[in-house]
Formats: sequence, structure tokens, C-alpha cells
Amino acid sequence: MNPLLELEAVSKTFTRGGLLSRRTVEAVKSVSFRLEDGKPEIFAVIGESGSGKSTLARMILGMHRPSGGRLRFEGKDVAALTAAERPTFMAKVQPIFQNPFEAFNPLKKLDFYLFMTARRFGGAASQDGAEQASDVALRQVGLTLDEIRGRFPHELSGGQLQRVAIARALVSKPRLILADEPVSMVDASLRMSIVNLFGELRDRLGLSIIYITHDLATAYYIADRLIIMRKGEVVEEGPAREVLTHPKHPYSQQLRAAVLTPDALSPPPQPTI
Amino acid sequence: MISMRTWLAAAAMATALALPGALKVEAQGIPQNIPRKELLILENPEGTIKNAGWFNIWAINAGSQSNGLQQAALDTLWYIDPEKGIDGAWDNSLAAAKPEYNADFTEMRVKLRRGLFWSDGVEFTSADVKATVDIQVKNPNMRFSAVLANNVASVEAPDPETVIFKLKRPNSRFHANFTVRWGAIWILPKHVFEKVEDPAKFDFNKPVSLSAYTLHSFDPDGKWYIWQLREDWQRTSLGRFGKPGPKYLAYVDPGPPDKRVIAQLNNELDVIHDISPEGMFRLARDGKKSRGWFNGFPYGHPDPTLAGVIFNTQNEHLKNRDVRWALTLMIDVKAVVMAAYRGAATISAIAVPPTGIHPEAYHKPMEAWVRDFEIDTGKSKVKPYDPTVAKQITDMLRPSMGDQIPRDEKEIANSFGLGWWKQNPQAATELLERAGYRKQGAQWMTPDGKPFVLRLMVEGDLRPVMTRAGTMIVQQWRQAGIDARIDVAQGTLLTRRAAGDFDSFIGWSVETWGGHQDLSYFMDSWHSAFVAEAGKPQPLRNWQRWTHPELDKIIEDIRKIDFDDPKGVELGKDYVKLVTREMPLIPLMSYNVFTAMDHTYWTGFPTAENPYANPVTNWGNSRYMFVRLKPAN
Amino acid sequence: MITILRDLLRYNGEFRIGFALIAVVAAMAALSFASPYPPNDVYVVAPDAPPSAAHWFGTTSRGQDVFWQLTIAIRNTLGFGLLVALLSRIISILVGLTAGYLGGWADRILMAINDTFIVLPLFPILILFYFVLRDSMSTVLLACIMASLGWAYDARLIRSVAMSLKQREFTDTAIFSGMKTREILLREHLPYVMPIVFSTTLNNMNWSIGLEVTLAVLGFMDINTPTIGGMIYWANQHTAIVAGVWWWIAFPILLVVMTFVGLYLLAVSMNAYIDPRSRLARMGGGRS
Amino acid sequence: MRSYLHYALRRFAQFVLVVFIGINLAYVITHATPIDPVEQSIAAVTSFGNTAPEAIAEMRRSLQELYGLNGGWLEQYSTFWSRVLRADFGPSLSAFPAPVSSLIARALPWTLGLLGFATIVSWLLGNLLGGLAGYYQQNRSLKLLGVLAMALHPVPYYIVALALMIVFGFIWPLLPITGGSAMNLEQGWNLPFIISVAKHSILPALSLILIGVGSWFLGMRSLVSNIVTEDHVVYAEIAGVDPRRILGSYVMRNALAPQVTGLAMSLGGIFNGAVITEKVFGYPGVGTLLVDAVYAGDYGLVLGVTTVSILGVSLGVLLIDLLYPLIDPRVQVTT
Amino acid sequence: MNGAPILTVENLKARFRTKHFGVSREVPAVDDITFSIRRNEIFGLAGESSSGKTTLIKTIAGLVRPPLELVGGRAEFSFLPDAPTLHQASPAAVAKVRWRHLSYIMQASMNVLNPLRRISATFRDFALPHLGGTAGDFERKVTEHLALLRLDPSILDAYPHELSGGMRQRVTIALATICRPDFIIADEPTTALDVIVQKDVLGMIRSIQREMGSSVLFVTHDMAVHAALTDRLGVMYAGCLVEEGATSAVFARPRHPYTRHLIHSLPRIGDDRQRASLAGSPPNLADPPPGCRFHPRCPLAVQRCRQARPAMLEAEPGHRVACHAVEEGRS
Repeated sequence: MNPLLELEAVSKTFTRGGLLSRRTVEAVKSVSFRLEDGKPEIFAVIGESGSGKSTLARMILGMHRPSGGRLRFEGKDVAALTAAERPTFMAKVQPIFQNPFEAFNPLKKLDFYLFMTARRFGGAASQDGAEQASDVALRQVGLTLDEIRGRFPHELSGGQLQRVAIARALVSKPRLILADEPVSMVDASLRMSIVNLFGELRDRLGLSIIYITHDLATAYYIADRLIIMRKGEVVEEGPAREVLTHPKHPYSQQLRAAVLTPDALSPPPQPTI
Repeated sequence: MISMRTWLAAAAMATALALPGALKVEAQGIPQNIPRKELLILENPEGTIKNAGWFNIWAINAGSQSNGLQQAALDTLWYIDPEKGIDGAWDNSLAAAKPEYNADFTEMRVKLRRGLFWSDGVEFTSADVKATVDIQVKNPNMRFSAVLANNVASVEAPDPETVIFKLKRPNSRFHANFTVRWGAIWILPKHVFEKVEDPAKFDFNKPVSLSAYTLHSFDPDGKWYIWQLREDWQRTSLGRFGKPGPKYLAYVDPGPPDKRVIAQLNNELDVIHDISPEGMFRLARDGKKSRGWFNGFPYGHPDPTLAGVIFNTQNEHLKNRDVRWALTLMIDVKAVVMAAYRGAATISAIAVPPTGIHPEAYHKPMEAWVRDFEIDTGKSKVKPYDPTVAKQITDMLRPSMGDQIPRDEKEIANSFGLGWWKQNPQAATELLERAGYRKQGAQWMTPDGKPFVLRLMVEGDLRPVMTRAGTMIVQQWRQAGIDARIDVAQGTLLTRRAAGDFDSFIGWSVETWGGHQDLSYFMDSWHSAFVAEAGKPQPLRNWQRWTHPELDKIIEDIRKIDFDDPKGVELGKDYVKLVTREMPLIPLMSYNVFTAMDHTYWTGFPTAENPYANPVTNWGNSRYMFVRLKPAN
Repeated sequence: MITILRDLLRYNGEFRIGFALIAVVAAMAALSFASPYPPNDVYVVAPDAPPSAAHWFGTTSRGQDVFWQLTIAIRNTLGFGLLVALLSRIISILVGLTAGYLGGWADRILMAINDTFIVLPLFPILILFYFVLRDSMSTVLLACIMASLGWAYDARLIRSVAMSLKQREFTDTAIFSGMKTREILLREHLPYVMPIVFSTTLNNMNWSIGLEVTLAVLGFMDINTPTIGGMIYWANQHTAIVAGVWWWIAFPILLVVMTFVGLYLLAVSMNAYIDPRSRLARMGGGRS
Repeated sequence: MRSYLHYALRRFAQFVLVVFIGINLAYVITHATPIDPVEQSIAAVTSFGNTAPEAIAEMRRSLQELYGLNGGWLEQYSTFWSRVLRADFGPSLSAFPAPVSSLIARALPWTLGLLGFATIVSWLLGNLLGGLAGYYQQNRSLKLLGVLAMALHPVPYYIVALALMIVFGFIWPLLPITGGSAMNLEQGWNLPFIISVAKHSILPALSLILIGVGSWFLGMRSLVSNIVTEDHVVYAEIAGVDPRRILGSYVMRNALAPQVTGLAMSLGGIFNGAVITEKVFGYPGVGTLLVDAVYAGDYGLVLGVTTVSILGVSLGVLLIDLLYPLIDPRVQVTT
Repeated sequence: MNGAPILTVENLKARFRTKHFGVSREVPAVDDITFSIRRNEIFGLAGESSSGKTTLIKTIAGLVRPPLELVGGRAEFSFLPDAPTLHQASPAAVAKVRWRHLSYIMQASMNVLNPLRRISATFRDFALPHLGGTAGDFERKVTEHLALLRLDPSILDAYPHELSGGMRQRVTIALATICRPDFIIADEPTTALDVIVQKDVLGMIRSIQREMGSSVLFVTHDMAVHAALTDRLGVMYAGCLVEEGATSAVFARPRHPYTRHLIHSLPRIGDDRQRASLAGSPPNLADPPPGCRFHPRCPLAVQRCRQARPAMLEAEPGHRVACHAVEEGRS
């Protein structure tokens, strides 16, 4: 049986500039990992800005073509998908983005995206079917279609919007969800509800989720496995809690040490009362 | 701080705007460093001369011709004035006498004046005349090369005062090439050109002159040329008439008509070559000492050219005489005259300009024939001539123009012409129907069932008056049911006219000496031998490409009689009758040029009362004006 | 749209003035349909009459009523401007959205061409076109030529918006909702571009009308169609200024200046309504 | 330095492209002309006499050679490019046999002078006043200037030039309205000539400046009113940096960068304006030359002027682009 | 410890009033806020997006420009006595204290430096008028100060775009501290930074503050940053201050249900407990709920909470909270 997703020494090189000033940037260097089929998990990709994690995400989504290595989904090379195969692939691999306020066109109603996804990827043949599929997906994130129908993005809070975004991704019944910093723009009081939702989706629906973040604490909280990336390279990988409790690579240790706690800064705070 | 800066800035702006006020008042500018009293300022109608430093008039197209070069500096054998002339219309200039032809007109012998000198002190002799011919024949790219090569077998200068032209075939009009009306083949200085490697690429700067003036200075940007009277003006052909008045002549580009009027109102432009009728009216009203050829209405000088609608007779529709006549009878010439000249035109029903000697030679003698002329439309017989049209025009003008409109019939005939073809929609309809055209609603359809589309080519603002006349005619044709349109040619005119790429054109193909009754000046080229096939280029004149066996006969007959032979007039009348019947062009009026002369600094300009010369500044014979001008007090 | 119009009218002084000016101009153009005189005919009234009760703006030396001649002229001129604006909008939207969305080589090539068109001196090229086409140069043809020359600046503007739209996450959402590129461009991005399209339409009209007037005045136009430039052309032919027929020049100039200022004010105030920084984006759009 | 070189090379490549596209456009358009320069010359020559058909045929042959019209399309095209590179546009038809390049060389200084002066003055004045107006938004006289600029700047060059000519030439005749200098002055570095040139250039320059100042004013004002809300300006303000320093080094200086870009971009438009203005005022520059060449149907000259104007404008743009990093150091790193 | 406050905020009220094409909106972004900041302490201000914290510091800093309006109250600095707020002080007086006594480290540090000016020029513009001295003196002072912050003097020759985000933020800190001001306002200075850089920058702020003995008003939404950096903490919710106290005390025993939730929902490495989320969403400031603004989401809400706004009361010395439940002892 093929793994759900398999990366074999995937790398990506960007060329910048025109004819006269060509420069290359290696955004991702030889990254390998695999997600097994039938073993749903939350797989965290941890890295700071410029670590290549977003490029990696876009390659997994099929929006960038790897410059080297193999990237297979269900055994098929994603770069080699034909135009006819792409919709099927896209239905199975869905993204969730960083900023819920940006994820929907402010001029469009939210249900438009739900119905569109249901029609194009969810197999809904009619408006009724699309509505039903949307409602099912919305219920999975704790909302209903009646709450969302006819509403514009600005009428909802960030947390609600991110739920709708997740619901939209669920409409196509995906096997893999790729969440790129999904909570960094969500208010603190609502953040955990989204994070917890990922756990539920994994457990209830058997989805695999690639959770991309720079926040070690939430990764520790929700992820099963993780990789830590730095300048396009994976520096450490393993079970999330183990790696974060006992990081081995110096960079991982540095990251770990940078997590702020009340006594993180030296010299230690003076007593003030 | 804030407002300080603001006010400073505002003050700066105000200063910038007020700056003109601080300068000395000077509207257009006159040539600097020359006493105004010794200076005559004339318009160079060629405008700004691109190749300003080029004076080789014998090369193609190069610099300016009317910048004073042909008026003040060059000379040739004879002149015919379109008006009366100082000493008769015909003037022997470099030649001492009229040309002498042998019996079969294959040899022309010319006797030259002696004692004339080029401005560099070299004496003018028959060798210069011979060189003028030989150099141009040898260089096919030169301007008159083809004409001379085509006619001249050889030229001999047996002695300094004799030139003998041996012609290739009989031509009683060969001397016309050396006779100035507007221009002619000018005599070139042999001693200058024989030293030049390629005479077609020689700029002749500074020019050596043979006439009374020599170049003083010129603008490298081509806006002005100043000529100075030669110390030895007496050693030129003009010396016979006494000392020219102006010591300096400035030929300038004063800009578009508006600016010309302003310049003359400011006494900064003594002679305007041509302006719009409205501009002339303004000058007559506000320029205290400005006047035209006529002191009052219609002001303009009638050129010996016949403005008319010229049909391309190779055009499918216009091949048919009935169509041409129908188009003629759709025109109300009064409206055309009003549109073009605001009434200030001399109309002509026949294809000879109503100017110079021609009214006496042709219009008046033929008036009776024209009145009786009859056309048969197939359904009816019509006498289309209306002898009262000129009078009707004066009646129309009198309410607004008042007493300056003459009442005396002779004066009316002099200024406004005689009669014209009466607008006759009924006859036009009958003629078109006979030609197979049908009217569908208000629209005429051609025999093959398409709308009758007819374009009238105009020159746009290069010749505004003609454009205005054309616009009016198109409107009348449209009202009569033809899909007529204006077609602006401007710069492409020469090519399109030559290529026959037009339906009809408003302008002239009939030009005459004016001062002489001979019509061969234009008619010779109307011979069918010169007419090209449709689509092929064709020499100028006779763009109507109209051929007629009777016409060929008339032309051939003229070639065999002497220039002054009275039989020429009879043949001319035959031509008029033929053209009237066939209507290859609709005669309209003389081309009136609104030459405005400011008498503030100079007096003695040629006028209708004292018609010793054509005042138009670009004509070679305007040199006769210089000797008659006197400083005003 | 109507509420936008109402709000602008109520709260924006520039828009009010612009709207009033354009309303007058448009009313003039509309009146042309009620003109008692055929627009192309000359000598239908007594020439050179100064403004009076019978002829509000006087008559021309060609015997035309200036007022009624103006109505048809401004109609043709506005129509011409509108036609150029509409045609060039199509090109600029097409190029701008495509270049901005596709990026990469397509963008680079399109923008290189685009920048060329921005920099090229168009007037000599337009004159060249006239030089070649001569009397086949009709108003519609000129409109097409000008449209194909006058899209570049606005295409760049649209491209910069499209580029930022492409970066926005909702575009990715649309992709993963199964929308096709064409659908994304037309349904997701076009609405964001429309405000720019509107205000550039007005500016483009100003540009094209200005050039048309200039070409016509110089005689480089079809003189069979009455336009504002054509009126000035004929006035110059009759030396109206020195002949004292000032009304023949003054009223067309007045009306066309009203048009320019009006259109400009409308564009400016719409810009302000849409995005106060749009001009900054436009000016800086070239180099960021 | 290396990055500047890259930047400069990119700009140069764009310059080459502009010139290539522009000149090809001009070539294609001109060579589609129905005007046959040979026939036109023949027509002009034969208008003076009775010319036999044989003589005309002879003339046609020699003229064709003279105008370089022999050979196929490709041959003519390559001849054309090799001529452009040598700044040789052949002889002018309407001033035959003067070479087109010499006519342009004569007209060019006039245009460059007028255009350069008017552009620099209007750019400086417009930006200065516009910057002030954007910074001191409540100032009344600056507001008034804003209204003036708004009313003036959308008006086409022709109309402004015509209006100026009517006012200062006819109604209140203070200034020369035609030509580049007074008559009978020797062209050169002598005082009377220079004064005369200056006097003749006032109205044409003013008509260019009036419009130019308006558009730079409005552009700068809106730029500045945006920039004053930018973080670095607000930061400097709350830091109590001298207001004059803020206006100069933080606001105007930063707004200048897009205005320089704007200058490069609108150079073509300004040139258009100069062409028209020259025609109205009979100024002896390339604009007048171009319009007259069209009237005369002189295709070599029309092509030459168009080519030179494309080259000139692109060169001006290139120059501004190359100087641009002095204004904005950021451009070198952004690609 | 000097107990006299350097900043006293009392009943401060400010609102946004916008009028855009006829639609008037009034947003009471700062609603009756009272607190004070002492010498030599870092006071943290926490709150989610649009809780009014940025508006509060703008009002305190005197950056009151339309559409922001000062409605009432006091925000008085000890170095500028007699002026109830900076906004109401005379421009000359304000000019005197700016940068010398009061400086800023702003959010979006990418844009606060003039992109067209070298860092050295910015230093000159900002500090030279206050520090005075010859150019050489000034240069030495700047270099010394940079050394204190362990910054290389070569950055002075750089343009902002040539520096990394972290380096730029360090430069702004150096810029804000070069005049050794009494009071520094820092608005989300580390939000855009990577965690490792963030830690360094925070450490830098801490050390320079300790070194100079200045007071810092530090605003961020990130509770972890507060925990690590600040001495005292104020928590804002929907335009109101809901809790204020020593940071350690607040973290040890948060009193307000909202604060409690914020702190308890933070995941921690090594702590595997399940974290809950709060129901509902933050209110729209333009139309806040009556009574306690937190009541729609509060698990402890009773009828009184829906009607009356709770007052800020001292729950224990130096620890104030605005909550009926705390007041009533239900919490």
C-alpha cells in the first residue's frame, strides 16, 4: 500500500531576476518524510520565516513544482499529474490559510465558496446537494449552514471565519489538510478552539493534517510528529513531544530556548511588589 | 514661516506671469538693424523653408523659390505680366527682342541685351543661356532637364548676344519656357556652375544674382530672407525702369493667416500674399493704410487661373457628359461664391479665367453664344445660362456691404463677372435619368443599383478658400440626393492628382498668361498624347484626363501658328465651345488672391486702378513693383 | 452604484462641480438630437452674427448656429472619447489582469511591451498614422488606433492591483474551491479592478479627447464629422480670431475645457471615494 | 556597484526595447503609406512644363535609385536600419536633396531647449508648490493654487497655447507669437540673439509650464498628503524632529522618488505637448518640422522626426532612470 | 523603589469619530481607563486585536488626530506637570519633552525608518537637537550607545532596507533610548519578529531599561511576552481595562475571568493538559454590549453583569480587577 504522502529529497530552487541578473535561491533543500495511509496524524512543520516551510506547503499543494526529488500523493507523482487528474488531487489535498479575514473575498458571500467546492470537488450535482454537503461540513466544525448562509466575511469573527475555512476544506472530503499557520492571526481567546478542532478532525474523520507553524507550544500541544526546518533543510524530526522536550540539534535547542516563559529573559526579573 | 513661504511662492508665480509686462512691447518683430524706411517686408507664402541655405533653383524641389530668389535675384529672357505691365504685358528682359522662329517653328533665335552683369561682376552673355540648357540636359535630375531634353536638339551661341535654339520638332510656343508668368527656366551663371562637380547637389549659397538685388542675410531656420539692392543695379535688366525704391527686401514667414493680419495691422508686414476673405475684411476695416487689389469689395486680385470642379473623366460615372452636366446644374454658384469668398469672386461660366485680357478676348465676345447655348436632356431642351448671376450676387451683398458694392453694370462685370449656369434640379434629374440613374427616395442610385457616391477632393487648410467652396458644392450635391463627401488631400495632392486617384477635385487645371490671349500655356498638355491609362501617373494639367478628337485638332492647329496670330483667339473660342458642351470641368470663378498691401511705409503698389503688375508676392514679375515703389512720407 | 452617486453628490464638493459640468456638457450633447439644422450643412443661417436671442452663441462665418453646431460637435467628441476609453479598457484589463495574475515570463514580456507604450511619444505616431491613412482616417478608426496606443498606463495600474490580489489568500481559496483561472480573473479579481477602471475611463477620455481636438485642429482628421476640434479648425480657416468672430472659438473652447475639468474632477473624486492612496500606488506602481 | 550595474543594464535593455518597438512601428506605418515619393517628385517637376512620357520614365528610374526604394521589402528594411544606426534618413523630399538628418539637427536644439527648460521649470515649481500644498493642507493660497492647477492641467496643450496666443499676441500684444528669434540677428552666443530667443520662448514655454506645473502640483500634493501619514513621518514627528527637516528630508524627498519616475513616464506626453506648442507658435523645432512634413507629404522627414523623437524620449527616460538610484537607493536591490 | 508614578492615567476616554460619505461612526475605543506607571518599571498592556490598546497609547502619547478625539480624563506625565494630557500641553512644552523624556518604539518597525535616509542621518535628525554638542561628540555618543546595545557602528552607514527586520528593530530601540528618556512607549515592537530574534530584542529592551532606569509602557497581545518581560500588567478588553497588577501576581492568580482564560488557554511545552477555548467573539467596539463588556462570553455572568459596568476595584494590594463576580466573591 502506498503511503498517503511521500516526499523524497524534495527541493525547490527559485530563479530571480531577468536575463541579466540571474540569481538562484534554494528555498527547500532535500526534504524527505512520509505520512502513512490509514494512520491519521497531525504532522507539524516548524520553522521561522525564510525556513522554506511555506514553499514546502505550496509544493505539497501542487502549486509549485519541485526542482528536485519526488513528491508523491497516494503513490502518484504530484508534479506529473495531468490536467484531468488535478481536480481529484485538489479535492483530496486542501489548504487552510493563515489569515481568516483574507481567506474569503470580502465582496462575496461565504456560502459561495462552500457551494463552489461542493459542486466542483465534493461531487454535489445540484444546489440541494451542495447545500447539504456544506451543512455537513459546517456541522463538523461546530457551525450550521443556517448560521452562515448569505453572510459576508466581515460579519464574522476571526475564529468563526477560520472554522468556515476549515469547513470549506472539508466539503471536498479531503484526505490531507495542509494548514499554514492557521492560528497565528486568530485572537488568543479563540485560538485553542481551532487547534482543538484539528485534533477532533484527526480523531473523528481520520484526516491527516500538516500543521505548519513557528509556534512550538501549539505544535507540542497538538502534533503527533514534527520536523524542524532551517534555511530549507530539515534539522530534526521525530515525535513531537519527544523532540520538543529534548531537542537534539543545536538549532532546535535554540528555538526551544527562545520560547518565552516568565523567567526566560536574563537577568531574571526583579520582584516588583 | 508657513505663510512666508507661501507668499514667496505666490510672488514668484506672479512675477513669472507679470514678466511679459515688464518687457518692451513688441508684437511680431521686424528685421533688426535695418532702417524700416528702406525696407519692404513681404510674405513668403512657402512659409518656413526647411532647407533654408539652398538657392539652386535648377535642382528639384530644394529650397525656397519665392523667398525673393526668383522675384529679386534671377532673370530670364522674357516676362508676360498677367496685368497690363509697366510697358505693356510683354517685356523683353534679358532678351533684346521677341523670339524669332523660322518658318516651320524648328528654330528659335534670341537676341540678348548687352551690358548686363552678374552681381559678382562677371558679364552676362549668350554663354550663360547656352549653359543653362546644356547643364540641365546633361543632368537628368535637374528641374528643367526633361523639358529641355524633350524639345532642344542643340543650342548655339555664335556670339555673346545671340542664342540659337535648334528644336527637335516644330513648336511655336517654345519661348514660353523662358517666359515668366509665375516662374520660368531661369538663366544660371555659367562661371559658377561650370566649376561645380554635380550641379544637382550644389546649394548655390550664396547666390550670384542677375537681377537688381543680392542676398543680404537669411535665417538658417528658414523664416526670413533679406535682399539688398545692388550697387550696380543699373547693370541689370531692371535698370531700364529706374532705381528700385526699397534698398532692402525681406521675405518672411509671418505664420498662419491670423498672425499675418496682426502683423500688417502692426505695420510689420507690407505685403501679405494671401489671407482669408474675413482677414481681408478686417484689414480693410482696421488697417488704416491697408488695401487689396480693388480698393473696396471684392478686394482680391484675380489670378489668371480658373477655379473649378475638375472631374476625373476616367471615373466610371464621370465619363458620361450627362452626369457631368447634371452635377453642374445642381450647383447654385451664388452660394458657392458666398461660401468661398463671401461674395468676393469673379465668376466665369466658360473654361477661361475671367481675368487679365480674357474678358475682352473671350467672355464678352462669347456672351451671346453662351446665352443661346442649349442642352437636350432627352425630355426637354434647356437654355441653362443665367446672365444675371453676377448682378444677383451684388444684390445679395449690398445689404451687408453697402456702397462699396458697385451698381454700374460694367463695373459689376469687371469685378464679379457676368452670368453662370442656373441651378436647375429638373434638368439635372432628367440628365441623370437619361444616363441610367434612378432616384430611390432622396438618394440617387447608379445604373448598377448602388448609391451614387462622389468624393470631392480638397486641399484642406493649404487652400482654405477652395476647401470652403468644395464644402458648399458637396452640400448642394448631397441635398440633390448624391452621397457626396469631402476628401482632404493636403500633402498628397500632387501624387493623387497625378495618379488620377480622385473622383473630382476643386482647384484649377486652366491657367493662362493673363496678359496674353494665348491659351496654349495650359492647353498644349491637354493633347490626348499625354493622357495616361487609368491608374497610371499623368503629367500635371489635364488631370481630368479628358480627351476629345476635336480638342487634339485645336491644339495641333495652335502649335502651327504664331504666338500673336489673331487666329489663336478663334481656336480658343472653339475650345470654349467644346468644353461647354462636354463639361469636363465645371468652371466656377477666377482664383482671387487676397494680397493686402500696407501703404504706411511704401506707396505705388499695383492696384486695379494702376494695374502695372500682379501684386502677388511669389510671382516672378512682382519685381516690377520694386521699381515703382516710393517711400511714403 | 446609485447610492455611491448619491453619496458622492452629497458629500464631495469636487464631485459636485465635476458632475454639474459634465451634466451641462451631456445635456448639450443630448440637445443635438433636437437640432433644427442639419449638422453638416453650411449657410443655413446668416453668417457672423454675434450672440443674440435668436442665436445664443452667435453664428459662424460658415452660416452655422454655434450653439446647435456645438451640440453635435460635443456629442461626437464625447462619443469618440467614450469609444476610445471603452476599447482601451478592454486591452488594459486583459493585459493588466493577465500579467498580474500569471506573473513570471508572461508578466515580464507584457510589461516590457507595456512600458514601451508608456514611454513612446504617441503624437508623432498618431501623426504617422494619419500620414498613412489620410482620408481613410475616420473617427472610428482613429478611436481604434488611439485605444491600441492608450492602454499601457492603466494596464500597469490594473496589474499592480492584480498582483496584490494574487497574493491574497482568497485567491488560493478560490483555486482550491475549484474555480478556473478565467473564473478567478473575472469573478474574483475584476470587481476589485472595476473602481480603477471607472476612474481611468474618465482620465482616458480626457486624454483621447485632448488628442482628438489637437489632431482635428491641425487638420489631421476627418472634417466631414463635426467635432469640437473640427469647429476650431474651421474657425481658424476663417481667421475667426482676427475677424472678430470670437464666439466661434470661445464657446467651443469653453465647452471643451468644461468637459476636461469635469471629467477630471469626477475621476479625482471617484478615486478619493475608492482609495485615497490610489495615486500613490499608481505613481509608485512602476518601481516597487 | 554590482547591483547598480544590473539595474543600469536592465534599464538599458528596456531602452533598447522601446527604441526597437517604436522605430519598427514607425517604419511599418510609414512604409504602408500610399504616398509614392518618386511620383510626388515627378508631379512637382512636371508641373512647370510639357513633359514627354519618355522623359518622365527616365526621371522615375533615377529618382527611385535616389530614394533607396529599390529591392524587396527585406532589402529596404535592412537598408533602413543600417541608415537609422548611422542617423541617415536619406534626403528630404520637400527639401530635396538636403538630408533629413541635417534638417532635424537644425531643429533639434530649439526643441531640446524649449522642452528642457519648460520641463525642468514646471517639474521643480510644481513639485515645490505641490509639496507645500500637501504638507500645509489648510493654507488658503495653496488651496487656491490647487484649484487653479486642477482647472488647468486637464486642458490639452493646444487649447492653452491658443488661449495664450490670443491673449498675449492679439488682445494684449506683448510678446512675439511666432518664430524662435527676431529677424536679421546672427545666430550664436551674442547677447541680442540670446535675449531675442528668450523673449520668443516665453509664450511657448509658458503654455507648457502652465499645464506641467498643474499636473506635477497635483501629483506631488496627493503624494505628500499620503506620505505625511506614513509611519516614518509620524515617527519623526512624534520624535520632535524639526518640521522643516521633516518637510524636506522626510516628506518631499520621499515623494520625489515617484515624481522622478513620473517624469520618466510622462516624458513622451510632454514631448507631444511640445510638438503641438511649437506648431501653434511657429517655433522652429522638430514639432513644426514634423507637422509641416506631413503637410508636404515628405515621408523621409516624417519618419526621421518620428524616429528621432522616439530615440530622444527614450534616451531622456534612460537618463532619468540611470540617475534614479541617487534619489532612491532601494531600486538597486529590488529586481 | 520610587513609588511616585511617572504617568498617571485617570478616567481617560477617547473615541474615533469618522464621517465617510455620510456614514457617521463613533467608536469609544478607550473607555474610562485609570492606571499609573511608576519609575523604573516595565508596564505591560495586554489585549486582543481591537481591544483599544493602541488607541490608549496614542492618546497617552498625545497623537490625537482626527478621527481620534480625546473625550476626557487625564494622562499626566510627571516631567510635564500641569498638562492633563500631552495633547493639551503647549507645542513648545511638548517639543521640549519629546525624545528627551518621552520616546517611542513603534509597531511596524519596517516602516518607521525613513527608507531614503541612512541610519546615521536619522540618528542626527532625532537626537542631535536634544544631545547637542559638536558633530564629533555626537558621533561618539551614538557609537557608545550602540556599543551598549551591542550593535556594530557600521550600521550607521546603512539604509534601512539593507538591514534585517530584527536589526531594524534594534536600531529603533537604540534610537528611542539614545537620549536616555524617562519614559518609553513600545507598541508591539516584536510582533513581526522570529522567536529567536524576539527573545534577543526583548532581552535588549530589558537590559537597557534596567541600565537607564526608565519606565516602559509595553504593549503586546502576546501573553508569553508579558510573562517574560513586564513588571506589571494591565489587561484590556473591548476598550476597558479589566485587570491590573504585578505580572507575576496576575499570572499566578488571574482574577478576571477573561484574564484567567487567556492565561490558562496558553499551551506550554511540557504541560499536556487539554486547553479549552472561550465561547463567542470579542464585541464590536462600535456597538459594545451593555454592562460588563465581557458578559456575553463570561461563564460567571449574572443579571447584574448585563446591566452595570463593574468598577475597577483592588482585589488585593496592587492588584485591581473590574468584575462583579470578583467583587461579590463568586470568583
